[in-house]
Amino acid sequence: MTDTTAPVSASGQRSPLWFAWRRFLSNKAAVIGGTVLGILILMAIFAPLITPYDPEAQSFLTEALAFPSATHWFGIDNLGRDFYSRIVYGARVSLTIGFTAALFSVLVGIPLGALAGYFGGRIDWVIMRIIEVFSVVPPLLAALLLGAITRGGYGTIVFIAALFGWVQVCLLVRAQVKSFREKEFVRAAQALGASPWYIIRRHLIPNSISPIIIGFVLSIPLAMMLEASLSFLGVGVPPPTPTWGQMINEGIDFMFFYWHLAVFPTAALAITVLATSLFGDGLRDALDPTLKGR
Amino acid sequence: MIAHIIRRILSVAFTFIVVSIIIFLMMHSVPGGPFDANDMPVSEAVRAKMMAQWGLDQPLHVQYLNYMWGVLHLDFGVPFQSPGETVVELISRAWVPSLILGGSGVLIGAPLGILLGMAAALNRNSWIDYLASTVATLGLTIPVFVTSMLLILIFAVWLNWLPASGWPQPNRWILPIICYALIPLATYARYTRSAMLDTLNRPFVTVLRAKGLSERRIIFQHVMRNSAIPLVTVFLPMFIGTATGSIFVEAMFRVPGLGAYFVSSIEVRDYTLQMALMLLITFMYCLAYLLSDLAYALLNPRIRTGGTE
Amino acid sequence: MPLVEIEGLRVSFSQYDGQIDAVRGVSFTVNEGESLGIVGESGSGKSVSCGALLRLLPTTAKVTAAKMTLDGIDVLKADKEDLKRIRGRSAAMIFQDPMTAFDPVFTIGHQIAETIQAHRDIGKREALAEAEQLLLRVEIKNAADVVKYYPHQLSGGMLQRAMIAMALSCRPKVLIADEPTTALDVTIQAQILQLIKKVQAEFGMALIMITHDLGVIAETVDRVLVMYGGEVMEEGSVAQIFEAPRHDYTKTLLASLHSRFEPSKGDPEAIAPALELRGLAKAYPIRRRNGFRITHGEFQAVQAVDVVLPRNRIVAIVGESGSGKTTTGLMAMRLTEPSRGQILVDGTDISGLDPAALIPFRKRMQIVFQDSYSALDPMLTLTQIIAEPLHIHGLGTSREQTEKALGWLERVGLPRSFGSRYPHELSGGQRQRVAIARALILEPSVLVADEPTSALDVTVKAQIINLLKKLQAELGLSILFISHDLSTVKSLTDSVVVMYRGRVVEEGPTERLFAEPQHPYTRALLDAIPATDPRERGVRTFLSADEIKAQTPRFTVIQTGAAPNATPQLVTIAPGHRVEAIVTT
Amino acid sequence: QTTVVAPSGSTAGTYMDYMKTVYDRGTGSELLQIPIATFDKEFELTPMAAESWSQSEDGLTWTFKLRSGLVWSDGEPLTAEDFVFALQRAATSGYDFAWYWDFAGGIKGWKEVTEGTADVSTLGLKAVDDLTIEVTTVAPKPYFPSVTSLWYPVPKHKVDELGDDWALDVANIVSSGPFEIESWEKSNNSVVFTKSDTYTGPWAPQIDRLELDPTLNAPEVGLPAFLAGDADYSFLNTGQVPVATQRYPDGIRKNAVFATSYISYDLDAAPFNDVNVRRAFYYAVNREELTTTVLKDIAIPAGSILPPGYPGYNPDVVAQATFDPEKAKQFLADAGFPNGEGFPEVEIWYREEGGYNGAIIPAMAQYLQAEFKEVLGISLNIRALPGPEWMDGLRGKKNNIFIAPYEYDYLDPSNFYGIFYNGGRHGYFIPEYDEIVAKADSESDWDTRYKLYAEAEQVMIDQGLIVPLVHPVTIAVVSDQITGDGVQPNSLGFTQLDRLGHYFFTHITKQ
Ligand SMILES: Nc1ncnc2c1ncn2[C@@H]1O[C@H](COP(=O)(O)OP(=O)(O)OP(=O)(O)O)[C@@H](O)[C@H]1O
Ligand SMILES: Nc1ncnc2c1ncn2[C@@H]1O[C@H](COP(=O)(O)OP(=O)(O)OP(=O)(O)O)[C@@H](O)[C@H]1O
Ligand SMILES: [Mg+2]
Ligand SMILES: [Mg+2]
Repeated sequence: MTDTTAPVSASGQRSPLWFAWRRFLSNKAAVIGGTVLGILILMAIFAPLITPYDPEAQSFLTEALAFPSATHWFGIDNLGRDFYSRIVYGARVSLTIGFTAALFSVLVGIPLGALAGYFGGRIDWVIMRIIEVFSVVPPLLAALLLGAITRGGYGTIVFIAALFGWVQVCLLVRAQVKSFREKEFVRAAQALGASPWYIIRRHLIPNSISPIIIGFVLSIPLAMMLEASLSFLGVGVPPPTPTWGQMINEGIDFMFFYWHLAVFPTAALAITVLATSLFGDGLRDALDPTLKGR
Repeated sequence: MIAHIIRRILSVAFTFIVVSIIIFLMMHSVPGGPFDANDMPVSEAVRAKMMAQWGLDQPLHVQYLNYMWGVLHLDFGVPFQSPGETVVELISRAWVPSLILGGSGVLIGAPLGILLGMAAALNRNSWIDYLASTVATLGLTIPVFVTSMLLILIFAVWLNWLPASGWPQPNRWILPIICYALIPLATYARYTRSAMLDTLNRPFVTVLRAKGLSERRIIFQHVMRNSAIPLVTVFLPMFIGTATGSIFVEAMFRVPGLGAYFVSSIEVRDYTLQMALMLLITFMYCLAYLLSDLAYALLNPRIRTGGTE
Repeated sequence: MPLVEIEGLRVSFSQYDGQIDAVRGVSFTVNEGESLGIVGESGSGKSVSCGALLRLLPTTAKVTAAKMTLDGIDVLKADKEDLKRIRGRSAAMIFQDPMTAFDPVFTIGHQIAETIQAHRDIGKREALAEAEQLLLRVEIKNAADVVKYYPHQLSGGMLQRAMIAMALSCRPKVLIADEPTTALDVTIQAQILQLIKKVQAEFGMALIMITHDLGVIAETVDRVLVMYGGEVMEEGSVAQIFEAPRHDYTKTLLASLHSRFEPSKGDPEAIAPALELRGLAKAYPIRRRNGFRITHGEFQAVQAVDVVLPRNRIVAIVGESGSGKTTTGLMAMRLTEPSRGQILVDGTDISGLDPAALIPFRKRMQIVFQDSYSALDPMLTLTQIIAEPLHIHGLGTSREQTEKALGWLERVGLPRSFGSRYPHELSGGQRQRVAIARALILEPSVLVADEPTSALDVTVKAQIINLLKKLQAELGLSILFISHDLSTVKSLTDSVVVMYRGRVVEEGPTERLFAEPQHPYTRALLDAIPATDPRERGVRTFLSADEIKAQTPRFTVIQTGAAPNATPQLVTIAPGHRVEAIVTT
Repeated sequence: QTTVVAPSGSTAGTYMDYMKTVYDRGTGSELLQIPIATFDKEFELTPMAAESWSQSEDGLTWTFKLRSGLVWSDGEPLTAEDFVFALQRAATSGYDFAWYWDFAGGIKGWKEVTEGTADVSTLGLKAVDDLTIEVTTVAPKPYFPSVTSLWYPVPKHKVDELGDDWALDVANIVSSGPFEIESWEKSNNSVVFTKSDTYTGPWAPQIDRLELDPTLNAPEVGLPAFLAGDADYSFLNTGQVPVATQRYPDGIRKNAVFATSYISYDLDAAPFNDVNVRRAFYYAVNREELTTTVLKDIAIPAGSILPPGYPGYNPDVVAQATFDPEKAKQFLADAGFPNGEGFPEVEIWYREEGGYNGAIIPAMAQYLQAEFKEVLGISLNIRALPGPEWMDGLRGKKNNIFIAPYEYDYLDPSNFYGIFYNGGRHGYFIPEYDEIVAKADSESDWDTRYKLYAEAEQVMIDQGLIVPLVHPVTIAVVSDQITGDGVQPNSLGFTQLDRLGHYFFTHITKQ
């Protein structure tokens, strides 16, 4: 029985977060992912402090394309810029694009999904049609078109990633809310006179936490990948702002010999995405108190 | 069931029309037109003449209705880029390589992905599992153009086993197909793994074990079948999804497919082709969703036998 | 040599935060043809012990035993071949929840046939024929059709039987039945138990019956094992356990079986009703598929019922599963919109009020849901759950709310330290108590309690009922007590409403109704109550719907004062005692 | 049978007809036809369809005598009429290269006809007989013969039959040049040519088949294909030079393209309506550093709009284009922006394209960005636009600063100066400049002409009309199987490869 399983701490109240934290810590992959992600974020924030050189200054033109060395950890790019500094600064753009898109998709996806799932009927119909519209148009093509209209750039990429990212979250939340709407704890809240918004906010959304996290975590790499793809097609973030997508794209031109120009940004992107998904999985498991030690 | 199908078809048709309007409007809000000069100005008189010739001087809604009216008769117009043929001819010509690549990519990638996902689910938290998720994540995070380049460097340039690029000879298909296959492989590995784990956790699996069925039979008959149902819904859309992947793979491997037209039709404002391509993709997606919906219903006895989900 | 021999079985599960010792040194034996009952509170390790016997535990389980043999095979060392022999052939298992025990994508026939084929070398067709025979054996009348059905097309009771058929298909030497009847209502439960006994005798199997229902034990087994906290407390023959329990836990268990409560005081007629349902009916629209055609119709879940709940009284609603009890309760709470009828709360009709106008009534009326598991939000801690009503109505600061919630936690008999737990960390009984605490924290005047004790073992059940009784006295509560547990109803309530197929077929003061049931359905229901004494076992007869209809009581105009009518109507035959009957001249 | 596989052309092409469209032409459409004249690798003008030409006394009329015996690949004779028809059609049907015949050719009545105000018969073009063409120009054009290097015949008999569509389908395409078409893959505009059987003009091909594949143009794709033996030469990007040099030390070829990248402005819009600002930019570019680092191997400094080796190239003009940060700062301060303070953020637009421009411009733009920031304290944003949009921006003055590339169309200084003449490409109207250029264009004494052009460029420098940046260099690796004059460097050390297609593809052999 549970009495024998969980030690009843003498201090009385355990905070739910404390418990989530415990669960999170015991998931090694998630901790590693989280740590890496944390480091990446810190690196992005404190980029000026940890980079020896200005990422946009072409201070080493005479040594352009130099291979990694003790002074230039990741080498120098074709424009004489310290590549390590550029990678670190690139994290700023990629992470911002990823997280803004993810955040936006969650901000739009959750309410819409909850609305559709809770009220059903006409609202659901309308939202489902909107979702259908978004799911039959490939984001990349839409991005190309939008990029042509707006002439590309940072804003466009974030916008497009967000525009297409919310669909997944919305669908997941909708399905979850739909299945929970009939649960008796929702009825119980209704019996207590709670308003629909209260129920959505306090019961349905927290119970959708795992699809929300899945959606959130999935839309981050999607946005980052979109940035890379669009850079390849020439609608990316304009230079000299260092972005990983742009660097990868330029890097493949040099892949024959100056491998570092392609390898480092690709690795940075892959590591970030990997860390994010490990972290996300762990977070989901940790935040869901019903998942026991699996 | 029939009512269900009809309802689905209606809603798909609705979506299709909405999307076509959105695309049409977006297409025409891109600044510039198809007959803008490339380097030096074309005289205004000539430009006007050409616009009139293509019917671009009419109001937008008229152009839209004209176009869609044509579409209803399967007439998608003549591409500005290649006026010697119709859009339909152009697409059916350029589609062949894309279809071969995309098709074999999915057909090879999906089963491999499923196998990988199965192996991962059955050996949860073992090295196979970690390998599978690493492969899946890398497959999804490393941009196709980087993998393409890597494959070319390794197999064509360094090892000299395969030709670097090009199209007609089937041995040139190998590398691009591998590139194509990576994405379905990664996606399927992911989906399969989680679908399998979900199924394995269901109580009936314990019951099957308790009945003394062999583990092989449990996995291959019961667990697979149950996990396949959710997978059905991603199979077809993924197939269509390869269409946009073709932009990169085809560019890197010099494949004369449809991919380049996606980009060029937007770049040179080839309205007819652009619209046709977008409609094609939209239509395929609609069809794919519809079919997977039906396949889902057919595979799932709960729906097939008239119960409700 | 005994068929099953277990000595010093220990099972522990490894988890994030350490390990759980689910079973700590259990030993028992079962001989051929013998029936062993295992009782014990929820979570005491009953299922885990049997799972270990068939090696069905997840990989997180660590199993050790001094000795564990099944049919002569050392289970812990069994290889693939041995396992195949153990599972199905030596021992078969009937699982707790039949709804989830079948693979949803294969037909029932296929699943039984494949079991047969796994153990015997016969063809598919013969296996299917045998499956059909087996289904007939477990009294599924339309077996030929059922073979081709998918699990979702069967009702819970049928699935349970199909499950038994499947377990029997390989002619096991020992049948392990893990709470085969918890999910069923009394009449079906009684049928299933009888069935198990029958086939056991027929096949000469040994039986391990796991349950927390002492009545089931009394009905079916020879020997009893009492478990508590992963250990065996006591073992002995049924008679010995029931008559001379030695262990304290066993004693409380048995004591709770015979508890009685003070009847409520005061004359019911004199008090204004707290809740009155007038002609309340509910029809659900249904779609029927006939090939490709869909026909729309209505399903009368509840047909115009009148129920009166006097102040400070407890009224029971009993009846077979699906008879509309829950629907009536939900309508009374306006959680399900009634199709017709009125709901009077302290004389005010609330059936037409809008959500805003309902709020004051929502504070006065509360409901405890049938399924305590889904009635608690799994993402909230107990404190949050119990404080929720205060939170919704904005009563007090959040600190006060928490304090009050903790207070109620204590009142329902749970330690304050449970406040930060989550529902899934509780046992069923604990969850029920939390649900009750939440319903009572606003100190309502009316409580609809929908099967508050269905999933509980006897000790906890007794606790909860005590609590309700106490609160009724303290708060002046009126309770609509929905249940199919008739022994509880008998000991707790003041009057009883019997529902059958959406209608009220009989209603009357508890004592009178139990003593002189008039309607055939009421009699069938009372007859199905499992014995509380092993000596009272006997063979029962079950009535079909047609038989019940045929036996509708007849009264004369003189007896009832009602107009004669060939269709059954509710007639009053004694003060407060009404029954559905045909009135003849 | 020898087949040469070469990167060439652009991946999108509509008509296999140079005289219908230049920018959307099918790959190699010019190789299929014989021009009046063309250049050899030393940039000597060589008669092709013409046998000889002569200029009238007043300098306004040119007479071209065609070779006899030239035929179309379907056997029809190639006549003067086909050449005249080519230009008549170009003047009336929206030829995207029509401006060339106006400002370079200066053909009488051209402008009026293209604008639809005059009839095509008024054009200064006449087929005197089957082998004689007469061209009348508005002013004396001493360099007119070199302009004819882009004058190809159009098969009038085919156009009469099929209209413009004759050039859409391999079955209908006829050729007059050294090659015939075998197949045309429209998805990527690659073509297969074969040696023509009917061609009797100069420079007969020495190879049997020629595959021109635009998808090989991008060095990232071309080099792997080359290394795997799928292409006979490939262009290189900076990153590839070391590998290629290491593997094929003898196969590396360089070509200083007669092209220039320069900065141009909207002269009417702030802040570039101030000559001091423009001059500041002129002095703020360190061309030396740019071409030794960022554009190593792929560009050389440009001090003039004219590339070295080009007729009229003037070292005195070039010498003025120095990197002088102090002067640059001074000019900026004079314009009211000391150290760039108060200078608005500007966005420089460049055209997205492949080829050598694609290799140098993006990198150069970023270099300039950093340079202007450092020297002038100015923030420059970069935007890449597809061709038509960039052009639209330039023409419609939708932006105020551009990076513009230009490659010669015919070998005369008037070609480069013409792009700023009387509006021209950039909408520059500088009366002083126009006057000198007009004079120079029609001057028949070559020394005087060059002097006048130098004066005109001085006006450009003084007014800061442009900032010449670099002249691109293409660098390629050629398989050792390809031999012949075509792959031998010229006297300046450059190998033209497909830039002089007629010469190159007819002067190579394959082992
Ligand atoms: N897979 C598991 N992982 C961790 N703990 C488990 C697992 N399965 C069972 N337990 C724990 O083992 C203990 C015994 O469980 P078991 O299922 O045997 O109880 P039971 O006596 O059958 O109760 P019930 O009457 O509720 O079915 C419980 O405390 C339960 O929480
Ligand atoms: N939403 C609904 N739609 C259609 N039919 C319903 C719905 N809810 C309940 N029913 C039907 O109404 C009848 C009464 O259901 P109800 O839940 O009230 O039964 P009950 O007496 O509480 O049964 P149990 O003892 O099993 O809890 C059942 O036959 C049920 O199938
Ligand atoms: Mg159990
Ligand atoms: Mg109920």
